[in-house]
Amino acid sequence: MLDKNGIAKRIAKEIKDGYYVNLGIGIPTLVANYIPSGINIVLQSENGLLGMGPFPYDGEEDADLINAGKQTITTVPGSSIFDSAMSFGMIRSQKIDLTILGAMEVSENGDIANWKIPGKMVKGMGGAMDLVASAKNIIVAMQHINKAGESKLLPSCTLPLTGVRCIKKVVTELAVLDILPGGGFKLIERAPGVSVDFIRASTLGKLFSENSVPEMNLD
Amino acid sequence: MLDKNGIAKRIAKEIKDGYYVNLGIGIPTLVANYIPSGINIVLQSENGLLGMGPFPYDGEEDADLINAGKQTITTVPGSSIFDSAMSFGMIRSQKIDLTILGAMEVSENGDIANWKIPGKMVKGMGGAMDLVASAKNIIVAMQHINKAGESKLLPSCTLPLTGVRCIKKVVTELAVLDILPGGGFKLIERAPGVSVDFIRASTLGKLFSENSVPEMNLD
Amino acid sequence: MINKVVSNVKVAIQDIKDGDTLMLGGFGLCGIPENCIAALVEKGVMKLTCISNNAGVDDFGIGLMLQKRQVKKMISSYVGENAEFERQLLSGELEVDLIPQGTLATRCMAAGYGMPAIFTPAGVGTEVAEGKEVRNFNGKDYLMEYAFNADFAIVKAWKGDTAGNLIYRSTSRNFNPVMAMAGKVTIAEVEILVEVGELDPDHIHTPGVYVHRIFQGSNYEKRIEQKTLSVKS
Amino acid sequence: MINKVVSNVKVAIQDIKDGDTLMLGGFGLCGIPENCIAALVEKGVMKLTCISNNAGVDDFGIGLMLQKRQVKKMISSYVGENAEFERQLLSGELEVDLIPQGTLATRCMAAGYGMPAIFTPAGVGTEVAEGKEVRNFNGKDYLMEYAFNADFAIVKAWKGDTAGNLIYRSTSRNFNPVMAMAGKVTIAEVEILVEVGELDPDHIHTPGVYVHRIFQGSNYEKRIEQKTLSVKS
Repeated sequence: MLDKNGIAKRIAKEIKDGYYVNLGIGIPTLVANYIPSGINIVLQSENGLLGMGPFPYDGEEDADLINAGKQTITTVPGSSIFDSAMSFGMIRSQKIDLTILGAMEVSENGDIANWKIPGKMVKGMGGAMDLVASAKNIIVAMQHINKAGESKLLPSCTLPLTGVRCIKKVVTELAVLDILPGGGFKLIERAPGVSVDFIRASTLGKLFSENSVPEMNLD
Repeated sequence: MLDKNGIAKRIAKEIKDGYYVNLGIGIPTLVANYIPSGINIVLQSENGLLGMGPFPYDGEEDADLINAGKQTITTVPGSSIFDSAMSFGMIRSQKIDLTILGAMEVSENGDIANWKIPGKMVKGMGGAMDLVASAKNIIVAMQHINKAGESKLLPSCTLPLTGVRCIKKVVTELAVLDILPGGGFKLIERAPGVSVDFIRASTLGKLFSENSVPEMNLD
Repeated sequence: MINKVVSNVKVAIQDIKDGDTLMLGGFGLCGIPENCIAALVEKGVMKLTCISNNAGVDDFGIGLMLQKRQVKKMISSYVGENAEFERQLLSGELEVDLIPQGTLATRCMAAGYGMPAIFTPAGVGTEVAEGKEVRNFNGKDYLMEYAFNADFAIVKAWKGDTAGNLIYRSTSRNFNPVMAMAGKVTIAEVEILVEVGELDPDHIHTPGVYVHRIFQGSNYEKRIEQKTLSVKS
Repeated sequence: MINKVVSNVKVAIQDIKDGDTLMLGGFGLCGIPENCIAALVEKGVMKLTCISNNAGVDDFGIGLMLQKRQVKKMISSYVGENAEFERQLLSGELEVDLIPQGTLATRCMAAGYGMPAIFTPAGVGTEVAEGKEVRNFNGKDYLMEYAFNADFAIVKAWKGDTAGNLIYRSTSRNFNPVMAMAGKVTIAEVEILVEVGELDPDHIHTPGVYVHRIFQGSNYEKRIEQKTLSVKS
């Protein structure tokens, strides 16, 4: 079973040279720490930055330079700043190659819910609805099971949707799963030491798998 | 009867302190020479400039700095440069207080034709259609009579339209005329030495006038 | 050039009245018009509709206006990090319209660009789409969303000149330029106010034509919401 | 950062083929991609659809492509100052779609901003409106106009860096930024190509994400169409 950094590490393998990538808040942010060497990518932050760098050293933080999670950050050489309209313009026109975000629920047909729990939580969708409606390639990074022990991979979402039929891949502490074009989770890889049966028992949505499912390679 | 500079001089009196103004090609360009002193205005050029200044001195022209008529120009302190989308954005959102442009024909209900003579001339509308469809206040500067001796102030335009019901005022070598909200040209001022009868005979569209029509004051 | 300078923040906001709709620039606490918010709190103008990506934190930004119950309705994309906000929302004191962040930005831009409506795929198939026109272009569904209509846009820039030209610094730019274009009246507060001619025309983000009033702000706190640091190894 | 540099103009345009749709930046002869136009003429690619505000003059700019009959269709707002253009148009050799300048700019922007269509009042009630959807918002009629779909956008900037970030100079900016955003493939030629880190992130007009190929141009003529001067008194 993977920890958060393990999930981030596995997702980092999906990133190809030359990608522009938008990382959501939470586990997705950690992905930046595991970009393979020799791979040049650019991180977009939807508050208006291409070329996000690491967090600043103490004393070098700048209140005017934050990411979409409101964290102090730095820029890398070759970065550019733009306004919110252009930022979502480039998102809608699919200039961002890969979006990685968290979720509360994902359904077997690729729907995602991650912005609202009626009566309990009303933080808002931020840029998530724009991202999932526009991105060519969206990977969800999340726990397979919620704190109440229930599967987050469902036949259909029970929470208000963020987007429909948009998720292509889910990476959890247990597995890597593709969403099949016709619906259903296809088990691609198991986390080290996790059995197919355990993954099946943890997945409420339709699950397809080959006879033999490889373990993830995290090196 | 006024010459081109006279028309420009009369139109300049319509410009109020604090106006952003777009000047078309031809007579409208001359208006810039007659802005009353003590009046602060800003000239917009729709190719992407606010704060157009006079033509440059010889040797100081810059191929990268032109107006919408492709003439070499200068900028004044406080000018700003923007792209064509923003330029027409500010035109459509009515940030430009006054547009002055030429015309081939104006109709008594405020239609204007100035971009095409079927079978003869196909230069295109440039920014004129955007300007007339958007501007709050549009003044036409033109000759009352065309080269063939025909009135250019008509019951309805015979040439392809640039815009409908958009012109508020026409200044010609003979007169200043308002377009009435219900239709018709209202004679406001006569050019020095020009009679109401002569103006009436030169205007094919419906013409309204008071018993006494003042002469223009060009000082 | 046309001079847009007003003497201070009180003059700048003097005609904002109860029931007005305000756009307020900023993302989180970054690039917010601190001086105008403080003056609005002092003035005590009520029943405001605020269009702003976020609602500040409990004791800073728009949170200060929420504490004094000045806001009738918030139109935002993300309103976490604010307990008083959540209390007013759950008790029904505060109306909230949550909309996607790109939709928020583009509805501002639409107003500034004279476009009455725009199409976006954001929210198709979700509760955001309820009651909205859906239209298919090239096989993909889009929602039609309307341009905002705001009485005042209140923005914060880094530098500005007396003609109202604005330059923003780093990611404090965010919503400020699109809101500056969108207000019936646009009020800009700047950290540094200079004479015309001191800013490079090629590097102006908001041309002065969009700005009705500008003033030199003071005492910027520029609070950091999430101070995250790298550790020197 | 992702390196977008190609070695020269021939490599930059190598996959442009007969029948493609090209956007070409510039207003009149100001800010046109001189190097790319020369290379397209040399390459002799035919049956092009060109989206460009103007069509150059007889012996410069897109006029050079017209002389070699490389253009099947022009989509422009103003095409005066070009006798060969007029001859081809009147003889029926050249298709021409004349559209309002703001519509042209906004249809480019729409493509770059992922908006399938926009609304504009320009052309309502004129022959430009023929066959188009008219829609009334708040008592005013607007035409619905579609985003452009171009195989290549070819732009000219003043400075660029290896990551494809672009800065334009003065009014040579014009259509270049909106076209740069709109091409399926965007090719940028620049007068000065620098390393990443040499351009101020706050002053980049076109972020590199929109640019697929960049190269250092050479021998810019920058011809002036109307040299108008003030006389020293």
